[in-house]
Amino acid sequence: MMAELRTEEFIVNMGPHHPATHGVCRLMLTMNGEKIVKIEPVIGYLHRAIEKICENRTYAQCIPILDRFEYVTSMSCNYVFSLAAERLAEIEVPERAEYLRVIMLELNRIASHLLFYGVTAMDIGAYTPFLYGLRERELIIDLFEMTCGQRLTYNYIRVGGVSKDIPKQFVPQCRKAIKIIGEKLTDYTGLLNENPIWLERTKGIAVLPADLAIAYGVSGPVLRASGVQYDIRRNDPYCIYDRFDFEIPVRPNGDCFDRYMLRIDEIRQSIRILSQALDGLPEGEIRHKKVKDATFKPPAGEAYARIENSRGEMGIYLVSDGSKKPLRVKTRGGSYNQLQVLPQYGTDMLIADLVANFATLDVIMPEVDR
Amino acid sequence: MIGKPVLLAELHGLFQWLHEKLQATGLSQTWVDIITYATLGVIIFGVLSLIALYLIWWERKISAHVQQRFGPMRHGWHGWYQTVMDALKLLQKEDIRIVTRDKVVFFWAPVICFVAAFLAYVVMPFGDRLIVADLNIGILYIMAVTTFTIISLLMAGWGSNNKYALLGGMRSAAQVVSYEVPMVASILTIIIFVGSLSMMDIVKAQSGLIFNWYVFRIPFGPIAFLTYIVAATAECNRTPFDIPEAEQELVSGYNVEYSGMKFAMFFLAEFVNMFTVSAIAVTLFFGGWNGWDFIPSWIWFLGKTLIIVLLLMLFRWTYPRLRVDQLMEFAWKFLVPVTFANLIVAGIFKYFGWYW
Amino acid sequence: MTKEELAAYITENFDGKLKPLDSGRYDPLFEVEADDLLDVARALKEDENLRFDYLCNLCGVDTKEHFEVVYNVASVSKNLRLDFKLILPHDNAEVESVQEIWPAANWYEREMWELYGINVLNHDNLTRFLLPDDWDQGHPLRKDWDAPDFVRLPEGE
Amino acid sequence: MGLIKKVPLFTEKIPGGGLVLTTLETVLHQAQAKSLWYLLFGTACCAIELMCTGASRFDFDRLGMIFRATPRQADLIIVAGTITKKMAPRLRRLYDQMAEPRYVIAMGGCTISGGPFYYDSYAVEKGIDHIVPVDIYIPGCPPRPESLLEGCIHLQEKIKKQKLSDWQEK
Repeated sequence: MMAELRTEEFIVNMGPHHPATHGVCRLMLTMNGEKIVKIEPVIGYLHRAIEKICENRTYAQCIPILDRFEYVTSMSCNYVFSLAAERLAEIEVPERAEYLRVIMLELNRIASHLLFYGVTAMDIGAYTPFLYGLRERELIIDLFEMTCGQRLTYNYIRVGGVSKDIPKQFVPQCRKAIKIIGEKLTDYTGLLNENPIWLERTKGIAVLPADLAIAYGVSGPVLRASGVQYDIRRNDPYCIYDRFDFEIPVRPNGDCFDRYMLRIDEIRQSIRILSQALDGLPEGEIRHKKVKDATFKPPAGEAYARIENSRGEMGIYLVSDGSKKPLRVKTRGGSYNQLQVLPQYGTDMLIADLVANFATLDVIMPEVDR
Repeated sequence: MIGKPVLLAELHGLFQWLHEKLQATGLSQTWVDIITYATLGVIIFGVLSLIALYLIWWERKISAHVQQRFGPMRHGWHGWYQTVMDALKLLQKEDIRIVTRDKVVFFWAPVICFVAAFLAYVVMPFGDRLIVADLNIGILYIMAVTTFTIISLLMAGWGSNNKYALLGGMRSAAQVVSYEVPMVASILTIIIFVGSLSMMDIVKAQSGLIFNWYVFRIPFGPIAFLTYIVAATAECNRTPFDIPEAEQELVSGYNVEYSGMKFAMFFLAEFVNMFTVSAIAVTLFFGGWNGWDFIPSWIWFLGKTLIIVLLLMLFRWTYPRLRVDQLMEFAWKFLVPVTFANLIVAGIFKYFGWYW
Repeated sequence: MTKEELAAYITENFDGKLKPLDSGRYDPLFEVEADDLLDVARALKEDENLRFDYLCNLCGVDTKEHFEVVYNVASVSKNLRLDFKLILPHDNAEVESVQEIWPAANWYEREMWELYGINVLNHDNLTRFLLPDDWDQGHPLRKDWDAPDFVRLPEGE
Repeated sequence: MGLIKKVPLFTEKIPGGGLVLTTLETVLHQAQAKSLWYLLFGTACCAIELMCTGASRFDFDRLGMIFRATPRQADLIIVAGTITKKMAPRLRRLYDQMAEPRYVIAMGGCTISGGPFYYDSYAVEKGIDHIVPVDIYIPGCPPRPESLLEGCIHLQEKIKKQKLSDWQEK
């Protein structure tokens, strides 16, 4: 009888520098041949001590630092910090600022999902959708550049409102951009959804059960792809989202395909919100009168603000002792929990599935390392 | 023969004249043979590496236009000498000696891959009487030679002393071996109709206009062609079967540790393989260099091959990548049965003489 | 169930273990004692009309005199939000790990230990993972922390 | 003897710079400059800008630059994003793995001086020029794709003006 072939597992480093890990995440994989036995994420390669910096900055200076906390959707970072500060100081934001904020947040969500679409397709092997996704994203980047001058880290939403009003040609160009993106979505899904190779690579791969997701604090599209109807815009409403009618896309079986398709549905919902917000954009001033950047001092106290970001719940726990600088700024990102749950359900599959799974989780490293 | 050659455009007249000139110099026959085959070898090597360089540039332009961008533009009109510059740069790169016990394997892997890619052109019919040596086992020789790449990929994978390269090498060996079977089977269905293995006979059997090409020999031709093309993309490791050098999973697979000229050899060999595979497809299914006489035959051959190469390139920029086990399953559970069924039915038709 | 009803429900059901605080500006904020943290957490999760099964956030706060460990929890099915916190002395602060109740807390507690030095009891993997492996300059997020090459922003006018 | 010295001058005047007269040096450096393969190495926000520069609108491929996944085949490393103390040894190892005529572009404020994370951050390397020899610095946080392209063109000019002699002791 042939002696049992001694195969020992070997450890492969999907190291800090690896094309599939977006940024610098290192996964120590213990592998048996092609099958993955154990995943151990090693993080900290992008730990830039954002929380320590914010403790020594005034409230207006914190916002550009928090832009870099989650640089693919910096608008939501600005927004969640100003929401926390407004909850601390009980500030009422003018109508026009609220509408501008919703417009900017939804545009940023679409841009982030387009980047997700491109990078996921590239990780599973199709190079062309990456370029298509980024081509549409440039339309939105032009809109941001028109209002706040920067392509990626905007520093636009401030405590009490927004910093600058939108130029005249913003609304027509925004409508044109949404119409183009709405049409192009059919090209995107046409390119991939009927493709048998794509379906075989993503359908039924790496299923994330709902209770495991909730237990590990997973939120956002990944949670809704596992069948849990939980969207902070509906369940813990903030801003003026209750004025717009849009549904929350939910998909039942939590595999890679559902996570991918859910983000495409979310783009469609964001387009609906945007068109309603653009129609209802009122006139008026864009920032609360009393809030001056240099002298903003909220009363002592603490508040946790959380919003629905494209990668799940983004929250800031703000503690203030009444001085110009916050006492403590705890930033919570969606990718942190998604990376934490990866070793629980991501094992005993092939390395190609791990790459597909990791791509659909849409983990980016600044949210994890901060 | 098919019409009279048009002056010098039919290159075989030129070679004939040169051969007589050489004969006349009175050297002994062996020397004459050595010189002719040496010059033919150099010509084939020169022409092919130029074609391969051109194909690399062409792939970058096609991928750019598929992705709505420009591709190389600055270096020459539409960047025509971009790949020449790439090759020159790769010449100057430092040749990194990595710490590995089997340096011989690491060193010889790219050489074998490079040489194997060119060996197949001994029997390739470029045009009317434009063939280096018309062996009577032509297609069998090509099949034997193109399997050398498996050995070189395995050697590269093993020699680089790197986990990713090892994974890439193993995967490529499994893939190329399991796609060899349907490829050979689909070629056999054509050989049944031709009756001889020699490439010139295959092309002669398809002389005349389009209706004589085997690709239109319903129902065997199209099936054989499709399975052949699928197996061929797997043979030269191109998407959707580019598992060995999957950028995202294996950080470019077996050629992780190669830099400079060694990497250039792998890179060039891959494109020469692609040209070989499409040249075989043209010879077997699209009637080699047959076509109207006013265009010289070797231009017909070149044109048809470039169309097939275009097809292979478009595959790369539209399809995602298959997983390793799906790839194996597709080969053994789908391709092999289809090609063998096609082979058997073609044999029966040929035996009873029913084919039309 | 609005915020006031939730606060009222909690004060009368948890018989003094969860004392309400007024410094919470938006969601109801409570204080809990160190030793009955675990059963309060378990009760919050199992109570059928609370169902706090989703841990939003867990963080340490250093207020120069004492440490605070803050738990922000939410209930996915009941749409509720609640914060509660724990006051700990400044030197050798210790807290129970709530990992069995909310597995999400694993990395949060590990990060709190690494950056604040608040020891977490029976945590299954309390090792360093954010700072470089050869880090020997203590716990950086403390207010009184300093290091030779640590440059502070010079005070404005 | 003077003729050899003035040869590069002649080539400029001949339209299209005829290759016949140039010395070997200029040919070699032209080749190096015209095909810079950059390593896919992005850590933070600048990586997103690097992707946008590689995408359809501002295309890197026009300059003949394609991305390579392994350091062995790359001859340019664009350090895009913050380098923390934990990442510094990795960056140094990647730089050592690259084949010799290699160049480094430091993209973004964080790689030049620590950028927005200079003050109050205990984990960020203040600039990377003490880790790897840097050729081109591109300021900006994150720099626009146009400035990244301009940086690459400056690098190409620098390579073209390089002398073989100063290549040895670099």
